[in-house]
Amino acid sequence: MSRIGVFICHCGENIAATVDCPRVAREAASMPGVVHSVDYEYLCSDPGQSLIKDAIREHRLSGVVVASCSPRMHETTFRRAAAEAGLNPFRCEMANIREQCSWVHADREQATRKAVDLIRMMVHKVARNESLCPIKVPVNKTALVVGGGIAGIQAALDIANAGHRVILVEREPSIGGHMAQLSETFPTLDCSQCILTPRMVEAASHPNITLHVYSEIESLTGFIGNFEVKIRNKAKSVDLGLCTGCGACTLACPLAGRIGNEFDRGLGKRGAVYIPFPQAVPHKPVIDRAKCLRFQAAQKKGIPVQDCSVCGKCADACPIAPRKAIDFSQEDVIITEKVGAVVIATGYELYTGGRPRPGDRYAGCGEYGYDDYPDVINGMQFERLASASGPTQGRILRPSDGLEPQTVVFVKCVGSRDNAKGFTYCSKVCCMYTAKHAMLYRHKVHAGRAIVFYMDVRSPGKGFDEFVRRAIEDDDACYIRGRVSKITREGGKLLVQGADTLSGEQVEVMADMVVLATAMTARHDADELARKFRAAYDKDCWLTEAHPKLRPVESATAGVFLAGACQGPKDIPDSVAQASAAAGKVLVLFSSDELQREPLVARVNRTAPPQYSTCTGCFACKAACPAGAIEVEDITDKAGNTVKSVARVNEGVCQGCGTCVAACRSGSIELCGFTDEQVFAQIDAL
Amino acid sequence: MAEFEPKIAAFVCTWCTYAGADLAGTSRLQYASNVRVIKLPCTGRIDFHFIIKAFERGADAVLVSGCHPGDCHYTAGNYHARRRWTVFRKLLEFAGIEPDRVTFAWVSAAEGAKWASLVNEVTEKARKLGPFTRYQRLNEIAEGEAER
Amino acid sequence: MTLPNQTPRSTCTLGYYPGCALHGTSKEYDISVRAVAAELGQELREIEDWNCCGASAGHSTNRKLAACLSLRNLALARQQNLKTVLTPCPLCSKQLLSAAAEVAANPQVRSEAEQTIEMSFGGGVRAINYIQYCTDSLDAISSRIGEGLRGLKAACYYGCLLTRPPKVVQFDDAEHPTSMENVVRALKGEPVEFSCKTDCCGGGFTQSHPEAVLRLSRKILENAKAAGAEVIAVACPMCQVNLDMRQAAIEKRYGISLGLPIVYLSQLAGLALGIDRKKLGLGLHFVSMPERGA
Amino acid sequence: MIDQLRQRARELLTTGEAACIIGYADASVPGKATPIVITRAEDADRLVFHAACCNNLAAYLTRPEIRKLGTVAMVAKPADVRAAFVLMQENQVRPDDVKFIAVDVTPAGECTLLAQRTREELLDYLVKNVPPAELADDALKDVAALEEQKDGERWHYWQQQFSRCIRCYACRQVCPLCYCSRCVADKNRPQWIETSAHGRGNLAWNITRAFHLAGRCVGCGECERACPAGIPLMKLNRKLAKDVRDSFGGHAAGYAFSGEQLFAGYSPSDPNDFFE
Repeated sequence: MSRIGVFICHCGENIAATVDCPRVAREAASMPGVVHSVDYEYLCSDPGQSLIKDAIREHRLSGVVVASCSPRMHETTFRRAAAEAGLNPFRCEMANIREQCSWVHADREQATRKAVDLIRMMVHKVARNESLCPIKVPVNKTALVVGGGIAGIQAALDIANAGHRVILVEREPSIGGHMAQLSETFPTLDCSQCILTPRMVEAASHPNITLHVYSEIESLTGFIGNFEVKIRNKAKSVDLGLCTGCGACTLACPLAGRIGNEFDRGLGKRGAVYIPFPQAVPHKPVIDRAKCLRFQAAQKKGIPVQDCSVCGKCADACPIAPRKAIDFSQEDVIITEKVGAVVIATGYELYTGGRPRPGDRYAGCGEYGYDDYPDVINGMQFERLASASGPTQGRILRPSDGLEPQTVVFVKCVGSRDNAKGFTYCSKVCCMYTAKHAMLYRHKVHAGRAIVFYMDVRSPGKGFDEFVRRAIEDDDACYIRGRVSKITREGGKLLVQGADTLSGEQVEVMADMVVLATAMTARHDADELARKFRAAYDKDCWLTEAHPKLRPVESATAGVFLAGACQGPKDIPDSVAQASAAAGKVLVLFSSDELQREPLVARVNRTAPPQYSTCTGCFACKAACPAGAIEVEDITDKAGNTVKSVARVNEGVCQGCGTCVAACRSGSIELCGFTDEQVFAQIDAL
Repeated sequence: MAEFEPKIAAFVCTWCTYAGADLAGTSRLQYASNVRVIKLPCTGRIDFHFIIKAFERGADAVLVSGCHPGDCHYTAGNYHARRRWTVFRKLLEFAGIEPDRVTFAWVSAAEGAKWASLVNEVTEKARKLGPFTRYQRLNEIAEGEAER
Repeated sequence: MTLPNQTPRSTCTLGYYPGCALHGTSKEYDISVRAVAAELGQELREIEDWNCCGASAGHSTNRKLAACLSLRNLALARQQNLKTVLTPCPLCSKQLLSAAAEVAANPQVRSEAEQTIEMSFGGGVRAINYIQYCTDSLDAISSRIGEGLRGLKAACYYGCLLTRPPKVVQFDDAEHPTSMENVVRALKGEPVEFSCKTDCCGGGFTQSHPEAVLRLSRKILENAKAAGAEVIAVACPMCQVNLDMRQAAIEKRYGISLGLPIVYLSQLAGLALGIDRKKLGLGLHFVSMPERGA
Repeated sequence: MIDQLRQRARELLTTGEAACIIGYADASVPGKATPIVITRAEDADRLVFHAACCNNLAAYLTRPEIRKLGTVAMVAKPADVRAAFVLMQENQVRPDDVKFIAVDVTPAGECTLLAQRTREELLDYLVKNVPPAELADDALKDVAALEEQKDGERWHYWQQQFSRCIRCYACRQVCPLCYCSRCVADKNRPQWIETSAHGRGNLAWNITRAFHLAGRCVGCGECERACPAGIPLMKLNRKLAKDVRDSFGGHAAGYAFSGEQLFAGYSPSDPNDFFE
């Protein structure tokens, strides 16, 4: 016979104001199995918790019902308290009489009656709760970091420096990400590459870090502590083992300087075989097979590329002997690794500022003429212009004719905070980098006019507002509060029409160049990636954290963590901070050889032979399980022949959703913590 | 006499609807006190036996609610549940149970207001239908037999 | 090239909804549209018993009335088996499109409207504006064009309604459209770069606030002239009327000289196809378009 | 026809392709037939097939004593084949453990032995020639008729029917797809379905039975035939078959012997209109 204690919390006035707690305690006392029932001011307080602990000891309670706030608030608190008093934590349940009773009902009588009902239902449930012990799963102390931008590099270095192996996967031929493209960084104006490149080199040469560039994730299976990841090493057509990165091939390529360079956002040019940028890590070229004359010819002829005689100048130019480092016959390689934790740091994409491409999730801002006028560029392109390693060696020259623009208009919030054109969210970093751009422009073109159209100036952060003031006051950038309606070209100049909402005037500016501060957006394939990692994502395809405040770097899937701009627009310090936080979480996970999981998992019953289990092996549960936790167990007799195949739950994989239970016709699966008997009892007490 | 107060059983998932109901609380949204919530990890766990049993225990209406399609914490539990109910609700209707006795709804953790209005709506529907006398007569007979 | 089993748009019968303007003040638009269609061997079948589209007074005073009016036209088209309806006047096409969208989105509105007009509408009728018509017939047009417009410099003026509201009309880029330019290019004319192509001509104020019309239309006209345009191409009766009829007043009021002919895209197409000027109603404008000697 | 059938049976046993034949023999009651399992070729002559051979023999495939015998050959009407297919889909029988002696009855009422033997051939035959009986238009008429009534009338109708249920579970026993070694109706911790034969228990049971067969019932009608109380169980089965067909892209049970079970899967595009 169960001995249940019921504890009713006043939560100050929060509950007591609408629920008659003493009366509830009296009524609870007469419920079946209840041997102790009290109400108290604040149960979550220390004295409140000791009240519960003492009662557990004194009355030898076998179950506890705490009627107070939502279990989402304090379940862990009270279960811990129960455990400290020697009661199995899973024999403690909560009845939510605050969020779902006292706060939502005004009528004292009704609220009190409801509270009693909710408690009775829990009392009935608790009477059937079992002692459960946490599940132990081994931890493979190797981490997978996806994305080699600053966030990925930081996370990888932190984990590697703690002595664990890290597999760092980057989609592009070089690590570095967007930060490598930036000129100077706000608010200190220190050179982005100068602070980044040492980290890049450190990551690439770190003994604990295995780097896979030009690679993508094929699949992730398994569960926290025990993932298996398949990585596709895309064919680089260059043997990185042999290549010394001398770059002879890149010069020899007949297409050299003819293909828009992604790294320079099309402002610079590259060849079909290329090293993305001078400080690339690894400093080795890849062949862009979609452009390479030889590969295209081979494809047209339908012959293997090594049998194709077209071009091949890169191979000829390669000084490595006897075997050339250029390897046309190279193919994609899939490698499999076992890891215990994953950090997703896949970063963001920048909205170009033009019309949407097929499949884009926004209407775009065609009226700004990004697609029509070469001198309308976006923020990242300006970064390349301003960068010493950029296509103009850091001189601000407009793309159309290479002249120095005398008037530059900067337009903020292009695509961001605009549901009609782009996205509802604020892209967060644009206010700062636009101030920086205006500043850099004025530093480089002293006579130039910098005009900034803004909706608001948002500059919270250390030294941020001072930085914006500097742009306005010291470098007299002209800030106009208002939107730009459209940009057209008149006589070689750009006519920018907009509004000054402070003076209420319409404004027209004749500009030589326009820089659009466009929104950071989620990667176009972020949703696909999220599904691969069983992580959740929001309407804009940003990956979502497990809890917006209390679990900001965890994903919905245990063992998968988030770092950097894949989770939302961020600047460098925020990305680095989050990356280190994610690394910290990984290290917590790696700090023990086994990890414990809440034992709220499904189990298939076992019975005596010859039945062995009431499971008839239809495996509807197996197909229904979203986590892939159900396995086939062949029950064999002494002679070793299979007598029956039944379902078995892999406790490590099971996420405890219970979909299998409802899929089982014969009722052979239970979900610990939510067993049929427990739910039945709750309904029974309605 | 006093207005009939229906007894309503709600089976909800812990991640979306239960959280949504909590949000309704923290936002102090007032709604009818007739609903008794039974919290489950996921709508996928909700067995059709629950609904029948709720009626057998005198519920006048049942509410089943979880994460919106695509938002399931377990990625697909709600899809599985939806497929089962697509057919089950029609079966109940065919057996002569008014459709309005069972309500299905998606309520996300952010939709506290939706939860509040949903509960009111379900309560209103149940009030209109009146006590579930059909089923309760079965219950009386059954309990009567049990006593003998 | 088109698959054997489907007939190219240009040869199948098109529905035609002229609306009030093309039967009245802008009959040259109507004339030229028909002439061009005939030249292209395209049958235009005017919707029998069509009624007002519900624009201007209608939609601003009574939504339901506007919806019903347009819905009836659509239902008629459906009955007369006209799947695509050429609607040269943007006010009309916008009305038809928004009515179709509204009933598609809201079954209740639909059933109400259907009861009111005592007809049912199953959807499946698409209204297209004149630029879409030309774009769809580009092959047919270019195959029949010799010298075409011989580099005539034209400013393409869309006005406010052709591309708006974007969600409803879903045509080109609302703020920076380019499709009319493409048509003019196909006619061997030379579209000029022109900043005011979607600016307001003041049409809404013709009665209430003529001053505004003068100011707004002046900007458009001057900008086009500055851009080197010889004509302004339009596809909207309201724009045409404002820019053409008010031009003299504008010249007088601001002491400037413009002399910019405002011609319909259909008239340009007609010229390019070598149709006689009279057959295109080119003589009916206030600022008439000079003959261009060979 | 019957000689061919017996010949085939003999072959299967003598060649050892099958360890036993599940078929029909004449019953002691004249004009009736009864299921029979033979293991010796010489017994093949006891096999018969005629209009009175109604049992769905697939029900025997899952019996432990039959399983023990190894490879089984069954005299199979279309419904029996469909049932066997569902059993394969649900991993209850190993596809290669079942051979078919497929038979059918022509519209004219003439019994024929089918040339098709392999499951692939038979699947093809079913798809081409045998539309699901439970979904035949006239079969659905009475369902539609009931659907049109008011819920009160429907309730009354079913209460009258179910009130006669004595919970003998004959419906479960004859059903080839009620193969659970422990039916949920017999589960008593907790007891979802009350065992006593009163209205409440009977409603719970009959709803459960019907729903557990949703998307699986092959419409052989055995449950209804076996019911001593004459409850129109097929009316429930047909209703569900129809709803399943209409809701899930024309699904009909038993037209595949592999692939996912309907209620073990889902589609993001499943009906969503009934959700608030």
